[in-house]
Amino acid sequence: MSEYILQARGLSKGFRGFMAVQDVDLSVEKDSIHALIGPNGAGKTTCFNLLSKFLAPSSGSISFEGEDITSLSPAAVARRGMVRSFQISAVFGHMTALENVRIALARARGGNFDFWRGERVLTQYNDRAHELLYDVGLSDSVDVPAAELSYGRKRALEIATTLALDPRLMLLDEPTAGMTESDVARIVALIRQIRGGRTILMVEHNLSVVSGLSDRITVLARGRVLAEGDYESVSANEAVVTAYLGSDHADA
Amino acid sequence: ASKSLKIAVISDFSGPYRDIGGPTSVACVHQALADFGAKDKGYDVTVLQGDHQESPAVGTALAQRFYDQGVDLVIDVPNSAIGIAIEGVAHDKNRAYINTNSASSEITGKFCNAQTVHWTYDTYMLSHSTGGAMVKGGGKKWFFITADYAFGHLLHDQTAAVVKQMGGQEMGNVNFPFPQTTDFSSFLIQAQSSGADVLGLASAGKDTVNLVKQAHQFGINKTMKIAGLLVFINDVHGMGLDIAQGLTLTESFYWNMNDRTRAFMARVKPRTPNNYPSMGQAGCYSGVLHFMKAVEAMNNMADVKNGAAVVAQMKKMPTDDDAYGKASIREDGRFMCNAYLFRVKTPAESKGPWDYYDLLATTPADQAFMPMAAEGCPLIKT
Amino acid sequence: MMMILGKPAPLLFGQLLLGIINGSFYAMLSLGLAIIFGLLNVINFAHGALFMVGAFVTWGLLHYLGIGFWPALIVAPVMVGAFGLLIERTLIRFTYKLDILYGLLLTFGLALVLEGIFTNAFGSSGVSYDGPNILSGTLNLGFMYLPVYRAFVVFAAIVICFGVWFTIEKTSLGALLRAATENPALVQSFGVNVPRLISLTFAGGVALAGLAGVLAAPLYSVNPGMGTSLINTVFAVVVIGGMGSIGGAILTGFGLGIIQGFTEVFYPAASSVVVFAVMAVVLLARPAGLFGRVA
Amino acid sequence: MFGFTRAQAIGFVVMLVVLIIAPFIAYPIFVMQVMCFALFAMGANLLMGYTGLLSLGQAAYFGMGGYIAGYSVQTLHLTPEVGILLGGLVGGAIGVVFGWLSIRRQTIYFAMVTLALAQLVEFFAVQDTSFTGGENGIQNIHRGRLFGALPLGHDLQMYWLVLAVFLIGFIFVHRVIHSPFGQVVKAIRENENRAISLGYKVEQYKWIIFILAAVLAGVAGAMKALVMGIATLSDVSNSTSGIVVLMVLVGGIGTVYGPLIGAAIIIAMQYYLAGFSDWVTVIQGVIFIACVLAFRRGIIGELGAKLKLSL
Amino acid sequence: MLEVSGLNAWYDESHVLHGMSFEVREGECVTLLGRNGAGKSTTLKSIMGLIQKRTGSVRFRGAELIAARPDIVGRAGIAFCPEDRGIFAGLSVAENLMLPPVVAPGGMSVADIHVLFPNLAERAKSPGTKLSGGEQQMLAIARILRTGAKLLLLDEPTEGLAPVIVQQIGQMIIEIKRRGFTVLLVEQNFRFASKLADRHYLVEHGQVVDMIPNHELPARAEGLHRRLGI
Ligand SMILES: Nc1ncnc2c1ncn2[C@@H]1O[C@H](COP(=O)(O)OP(=O)(O)OP(=O)(O)O)[C@@H](O)[C@H]1O
Ligand SMILES: Nc1ncnc2c1ncn2[C@@H]1O[C@H](COP(=O)(O)OP(=O)(O)OP(=O)(O)O)[C@@H](O)[C@H]1O
Ligand SMILES: [Mg+2]
Ligand SMILES: [Mg+2]
Repeated sequence: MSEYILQARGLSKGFRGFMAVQDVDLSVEKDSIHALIGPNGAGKTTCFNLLSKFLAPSSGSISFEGEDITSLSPAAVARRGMVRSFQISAVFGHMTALENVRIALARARGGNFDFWRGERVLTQYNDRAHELLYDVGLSDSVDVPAAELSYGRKRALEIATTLALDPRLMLLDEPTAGMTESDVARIVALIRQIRGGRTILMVEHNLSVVSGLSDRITVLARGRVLAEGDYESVSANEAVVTAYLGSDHADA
Repeated sequence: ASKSLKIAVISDFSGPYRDIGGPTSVACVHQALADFGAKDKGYDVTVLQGDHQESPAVGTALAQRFYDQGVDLVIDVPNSAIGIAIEGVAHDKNRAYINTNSASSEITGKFCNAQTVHWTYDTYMLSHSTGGAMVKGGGKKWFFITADYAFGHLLHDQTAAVVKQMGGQEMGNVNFPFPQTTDFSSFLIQAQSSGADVLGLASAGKDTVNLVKQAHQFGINKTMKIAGLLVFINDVHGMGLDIAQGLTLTESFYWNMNDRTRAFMARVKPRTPNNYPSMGQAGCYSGVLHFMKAVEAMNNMADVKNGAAVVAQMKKMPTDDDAYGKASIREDGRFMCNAYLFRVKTPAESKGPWDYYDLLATTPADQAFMPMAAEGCPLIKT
Repeated sequence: MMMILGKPAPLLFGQLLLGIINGSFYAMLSLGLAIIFGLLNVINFAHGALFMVGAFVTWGLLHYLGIGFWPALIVAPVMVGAFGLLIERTLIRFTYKLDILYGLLLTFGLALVLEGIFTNAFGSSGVSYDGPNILSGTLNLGFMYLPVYRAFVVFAAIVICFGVWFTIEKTSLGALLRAATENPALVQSFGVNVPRLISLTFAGGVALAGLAGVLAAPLYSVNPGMGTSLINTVFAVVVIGGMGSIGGAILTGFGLGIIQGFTEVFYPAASSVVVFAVMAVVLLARPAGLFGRVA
Repeated sequence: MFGFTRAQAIGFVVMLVVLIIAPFIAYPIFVMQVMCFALFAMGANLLMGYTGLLSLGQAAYFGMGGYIAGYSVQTLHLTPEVGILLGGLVGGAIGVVFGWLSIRRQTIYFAMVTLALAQLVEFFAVQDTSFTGGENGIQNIHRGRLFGALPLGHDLQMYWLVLAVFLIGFIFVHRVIHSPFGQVVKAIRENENRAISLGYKVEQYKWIIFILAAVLAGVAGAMKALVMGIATLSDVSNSTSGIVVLMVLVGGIGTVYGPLIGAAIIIAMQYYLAGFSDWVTVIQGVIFIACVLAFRRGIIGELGAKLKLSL
Repeated sequence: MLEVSGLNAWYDESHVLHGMSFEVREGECVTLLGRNGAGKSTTLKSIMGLIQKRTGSVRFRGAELIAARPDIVGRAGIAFCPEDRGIFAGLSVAENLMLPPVVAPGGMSVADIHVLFPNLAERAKSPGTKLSGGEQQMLAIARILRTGAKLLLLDEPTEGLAPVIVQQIGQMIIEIKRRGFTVLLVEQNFRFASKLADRHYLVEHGQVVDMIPNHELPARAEGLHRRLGI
């Protein structure tokens, strides 16, 4: 019997009367890759914001590993092992790629209010950081300030940073958006490689990624769950085809 | 060898009190040196100037530096907080200090010391002259508008005491925040509805100017007499006679009083053509002249570096000059001059540029200032 | 006499009215500031100084050219606006690409320069200016005498505020201005001459300060420091209203005028700090001011 | 050592040598004042330069530090080092409260909350004259004896104390910036949401920096009160808050030596422009304008950019 | 219609474009393909005059635009949809849509646009940046369709869009081509591009290294894949 790592019940969020997410139930199985897809504006990012607590839900409850996290702060949720990435790239621009990853690695160590200590403490993370950067194909940009990386490489860096926290549940918002297909392939491979012992919930428009990776798919439309199931069943669903996939998705 | 001296004018050169101190004070110092004949008598006097920028911190730092550079006398210093701060510095460095432009009567009171002379005016004198004379003239019911800081409170408290003592009555008082207030209409209508017949303005500079101007707009000058507790001729000039007419105020010097003052004015005018000296600036003239006389009398340049000695010498000698006539310096460092109550002329009465005042009353020096026994000056053994 | 909270009722009515009058100055001044702030992202510290310049120009027009109040109401703001155009072209525009702090530093320096020059030229006690004759005199309102000129100021302020608010919030020119603040390069690539638009906007904001200066000249002592004393309050108004919110600045201007008016009766010593107390409370409760858009 | 780069280490040696000979060449009180303000500005720089928080209310801690030092030395007859310590403590204590209130606000709103709170402190200072002496301030504060033994009355004696405190502060600030904690703070400034999503309690980081800046301001204010012998209203006023921001900007925001140079320039302006009297404000204004147009990274920032060094 | 030759561009010190040369003819749809960081976006920005330091030649309908300010380029009839979309937060969706001034007749009407992108009609009053990522992309494209500019520079218009919308945008591009617009497209989505474009330029390290007419694509697909790393 599989167990659920994340469960949301009756999640809703309205913005000034406009319901972006409405009564969404979502259960993510442990160690699975779960995809959240849907048309633009369906409420996927909003859902992510709710789950990671960047937004407070209008109603509904969220539990992570069996504990209720509905009222926790975003930082606290992250500390519990549920870490997100952002749809619009979010890197620390003036810090090098290495420093970006190190910041995440250092967090995993604990406190960090040690303002009296030397910076050199951080060098202990260099090896692990190099590994992670290698994994996402950024070995050649270790000392490049993140702001100067091209768009696709920023995304890769973001994934490396997220991985550094060794999260049990990763929320990835369009991890491959804007990447060349070679990079997409690398990310897909990476996600496969890291999935051991990890659960991944991702939003993705690239159907080849979705079909290739996901164990289970939830389709959102207009803030509600439209369908749920594996890729076969979802892509065969009439409503999903009209709302999202479009008529010629077969050759996508 | 030439006898060299340094005099520093610490004043406001860039802010709100520039017109009552600043360049005109410097002009008056130069005039005093010229009238004394410093050069002919073999003195090489350097006049320095410093802008305290209305900050006690800057003022103290300036005074410390000036004294450390060998300045023998600091003079002027409008703004009581700075005036008092520098008094402490003068004491620490044991150098002479003549304050001609701070109002606080505490300069010769609790802060009093052997290095300091307080020239021209103080809050006690202003309140007794303006307050006392007006009550005598029938203005019994007073309403005060007070700048909410030490100077304003002192001026208000002392005037209110005089008014009461003379049989008058305080109908009310409002403290307005200093220096942020520009609109006084609210306080003015409180005054208007208080039933008082004299409006006492315990404020200075632009606040007083604004108060008088706005009182005029509300027609208060028609129903009440307005007493400016500290108004200088330069402020009147800024208001214009149209608005200032009828205002009652006290100064200890007015250029158009008598032949001697007019002679002084004629000499100093080329140095300050657009701004006639008020009492504080004339005090710089009078004070420096007397200082030079004291130095001359001591006839020992080494002793001049001993501020207490110079000031002691100044106290020993009576003063006499064109601006203030004959006067003296009391043991506590108080310069004893007469206080004159003036009424501002109407535009029609004014005969020429800066012809602004009519003399109403004179309070002789011995009544104008606080008796030494009441002051609490540590120099005075009681 | 009727008493409210221990104060005579007529006095309180009077204060309400005076609060509105003061509020109209706050509103008018903060308007220009909010435009320059909201649209150019420049914290114009020289706004108070330009207000002062407006008042002096009014005085100068009368004194040197014999131009009276009514023509000055048009001429002075145009002159101040032209001056604004000049400083925008020669100084301010270099700060757009920089952190907001640099604009603040530059305009602060500019304020010092203007103030210093005027102090040297006209002395610190300032000059006097009388309002137009037809607006002299007072109205008897029963509970107080209201100078006609002040009534005129309120009227003028309301007209000006509404006009500006409408232009910025409801016209396509306003939309263009708002867009140009966010991403000037992109708007420019749409074919809009953004640098010119920005210059004119700055000039417009400055002209508003000049206009307030004209209106203030007959009321207050015209002296070089007259702007500095107002500027802090006016900043507070803009912030409480919500940065860049034109409507917010207007409403807050009037509101704060009234609050200050009442403080002057009940606790006069606190009447200037009350603005900051209100600001602290508002910002603690609402992160982006009363009417600000949350970033 | 302490995470100095090579250039910074050379800078440190130069600074040390200059500060050791300075009192024999320049006016010691001037140099002491510069160091006090430099300490103050270093705190502000922690906030502005490294955390991206512009505070317009630093004078509250500086001024209160001065009052406490003045009061404890003059009225309570405590020794000067206790006065300085108390100054730092009280500055920090106010910082704890004000920081907690303001830290959740962003950008200019943060600046305005700090400004407003500082205005309330100033109001308190004006009203409660028994403690602060109103706008006369606390006058003629005597420096007393360090640890009750070493006299500080002479300017040179005081100088070494000020230098020591300044150097401790300088190294401390540098250490903070280059600590793991400092890295996180830098990350927060770069992208706050991302830092949160990594699990950092962003507000606590900002709060700590805020408090550190307040402590530095308190210490600086206390020391300044002892140096100048006076603690006044102008020290808690918003113009002082403005001046410290100017110092940071003129010297170079986010640089190690910027605050020191900025403080030196601004204090020198106050000192040496005082003689120009009539034109003081105009000259000051022109200097600020020139700074923005010609040295927008501040003096040290521009120098660093020219030499391609971080100074 | 557009001739780019020897175009160089720099970000501060770093030299990004090294002599780009290509041309776009009236009524064509041309794509720039290339890896991340090859300089595609930079090329579009340089054409618009949005890169400060640039040399070479950009001729549009015979007029030299290399030194022109962006507003001059815009007025000349070139419209740009940036990769970060450039939606204005301070403006509502409707205001965003109506913002760019019309520079020439022949643009789409608002009604047409609302048919094409129904979301925009629905959310017309909400602040621009409160739209979802995809909605913002639609708005960014819709915005420049109104202006009547004849040459559209689209930087990755399909990034982050749902497949249905991608199809719609594809059809829309075909439609506007039919109406006589010319399109210069930067795309990662190779399959998408191949359905629309007449010709492809391959960009590497700030230079055009190859030009492939669309009909030759199947034949040369393998080489291309190798170069693009697909
Ligand atoms: N802060 C907000 N205020 C108002 N409306 C919002 C806000 N955030 C999102 N919305 C609206 O909620 C809806 C859902 O947005 P969301 O970003 O979750 O979509 P999405 O599914 O992630 O779409 P995409 O695939 O395009 O990124 C959209 O219509 C958007 O306009
Ligand atoms: N603002 C900038 N400052 C410095 N370098 C930059 C900047 N923007 C881009 N670059 C660099 O310029 C080069 C070209 O970038 P450009 O954005 O044109 O690439 P692209 O082909 O559009 O890539 P992508 O497919 O990732 O969008 C890259 O190496 C990038 O790192
Ligand atoms: Mg999304
Ligand atoms: Mg690109």
